[in-house]
Amino acid sequence: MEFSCKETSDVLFVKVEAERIDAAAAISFKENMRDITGKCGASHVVLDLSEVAFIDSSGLGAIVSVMKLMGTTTRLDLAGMTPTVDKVFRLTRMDSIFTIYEHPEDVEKIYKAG
Amino acid sequence: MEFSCKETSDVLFVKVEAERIDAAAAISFKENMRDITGKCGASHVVLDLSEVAFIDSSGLGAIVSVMKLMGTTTRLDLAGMTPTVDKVFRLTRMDSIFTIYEHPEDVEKIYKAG
Amino acid sequence: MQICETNNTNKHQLHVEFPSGEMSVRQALGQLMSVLTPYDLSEDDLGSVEIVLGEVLNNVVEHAYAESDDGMVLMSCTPGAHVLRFCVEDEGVALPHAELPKGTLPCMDGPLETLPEGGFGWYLVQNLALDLHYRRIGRRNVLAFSIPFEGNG
Amino acid sequence: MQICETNNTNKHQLHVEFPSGEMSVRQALGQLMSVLTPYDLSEDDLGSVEIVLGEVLNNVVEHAYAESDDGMVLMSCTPGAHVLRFCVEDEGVALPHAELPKGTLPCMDGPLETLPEGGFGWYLVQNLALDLHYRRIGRRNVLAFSIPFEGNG
Ligand SMILES: Nc1ncnc2c1ncn2[C@@H]1O[C@H](COP(=O)(O)OP(=O)(O)O)[C@@H](O)[C@H]1O
Ligand SMILES: Nc1ncnc2c1ncn2[C@@H]1O[C@H](COP(=O)(O)OP(=O)(O)O)[C@@H](O)[C@H]1O
Repeated sequence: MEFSCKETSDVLFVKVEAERIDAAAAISFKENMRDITGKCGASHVVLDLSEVAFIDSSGLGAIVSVMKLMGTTTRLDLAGMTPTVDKVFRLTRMDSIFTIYEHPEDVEKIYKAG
Repeated sequence: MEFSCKETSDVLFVKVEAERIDAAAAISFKENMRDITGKCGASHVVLDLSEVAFIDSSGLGAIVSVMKLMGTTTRLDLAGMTPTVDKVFRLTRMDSIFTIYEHPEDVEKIYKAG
Repeated sequence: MQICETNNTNKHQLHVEFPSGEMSVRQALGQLMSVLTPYDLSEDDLGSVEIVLGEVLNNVVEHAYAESDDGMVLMSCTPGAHVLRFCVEDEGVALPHAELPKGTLPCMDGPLETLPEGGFGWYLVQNLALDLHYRRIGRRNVLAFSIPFEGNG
Repeated sequence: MQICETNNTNKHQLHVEFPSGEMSVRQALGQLMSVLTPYDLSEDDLGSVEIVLGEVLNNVVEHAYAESDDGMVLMSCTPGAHVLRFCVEDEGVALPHAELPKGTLPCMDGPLETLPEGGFGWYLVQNLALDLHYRRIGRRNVLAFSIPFEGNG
């Protein structure tokens, strides 16, 4: 599974460069995310899902698992939900667990404002 | 079935505005072509197949039938064969029965040259 | 393997039969989605279909065949005017108690460490599909359900 | 209707079952073409598949069911490494003499009025397909054949 990362002083942006986070991709997603977030000590990670057209319950579980691994000291937000991904988060109420931005850049506005 | 026509002093160009000349379209093709070629007294008709991605044996039969209806005084040439249409004409040797131009405009060059 | 719903004899039906495995499910789902293009499904409808079938087929791979990859899975779809009727068959282990799981949403109001990482699958299926029926027939699991669609009009 | 080639139990298989009719054939062909996208077929390979299946399926509609539109047609495809194996079933009239037509090209060297307007169908099938087998099984016609493909590589 491919990712692209961009770090600002405040936030690590991780973009998933894959069309699907499904059962076939969930383990690879989890391992990669653990490596990426483990390496850099960022305290705020934004997962950009704008390239992801589909997620299933295994993928959803993998995202939750990554958030749990990061612990309470690091924050994981989501951004760029495509329609079907958004639907899965809404139906499972997972949209209430995560802070979700429309675009990854919206996060920076918040830092600038605050 | 849709067609678009263009007449020059020498030639009537008839472009088939459909993706398929198959069994479901063969009768409509034949009837329309009979009307179109009957109405104008052109002695040279060029059938532009550049929009047609697929033809089957019924469609092939319909083109032969149109040519026969037009009789020996009117000439029917073909132009703009797409790969699968070309394949059907080659395999059935029908490419030896018709004069086939790569582009419809190539017909005019011949009139200008001669 | 037999084809489900053979009584629908006058309807257009699509079937994909494939060996168990997560990559096979991905391919079969892709084929299902592409084969639905002639019908008037909206983006949202297609999303529901992909979500439900993804859960059902991956359940077969993970639970009925428990990761062994020599079982076959048969997915059938019969498109109607406003609904797609599906049937999924496998020759694996039966559902627990040979009945449909409740499909309730796992509890999510505890602290971070207790957040559920699974158990959403049947909930999504129950939420998006109608007329869900499960039968164990001999050595086969037969799951039938419908997904209504709105279309673009 | 039964599925042809049930012995291929470990392979990915695609089936489209549809009521007889020229528009149904068009739709089923479109679905077959779209379902083949995961395989490595070139444009030319896809052309061969569409030509052969178009002829075979329209023969069923025009001859086996003779334009009556309440018969069902079953098309099955099993993709292999360099070949697609097909099977087409119907419950209509048997082939003349219950055997495959020769599929020779009609004569074309007479004058304009004698040019053939039909009879190309079986020729195209014989030319592009391999291992063509026809069997009358009870009240069913079962036609099986392979179409090799080159791919894009
Ligand atoms: N086809 C099946 N055969 C056997 N058990 C199944 C089957 N499908 C689902 N199950 C059961 O359903 C549960 C899966 O529920 P699900 O909501 O999809 O959650 P998960 O995310 O853990 O897959 C499993 O605990 C399993 O016992
Ligand atoms: N499924 C079938 N059942 C009965 N007869 C068939 C069937 N398919 C083809 N035929 C026979 O094959 C002939 C069709 O040959 P074909 O080469 O396709 O030419 P055409 O262009 O006339 O359809 C018909 O004359 C018919 O007798």
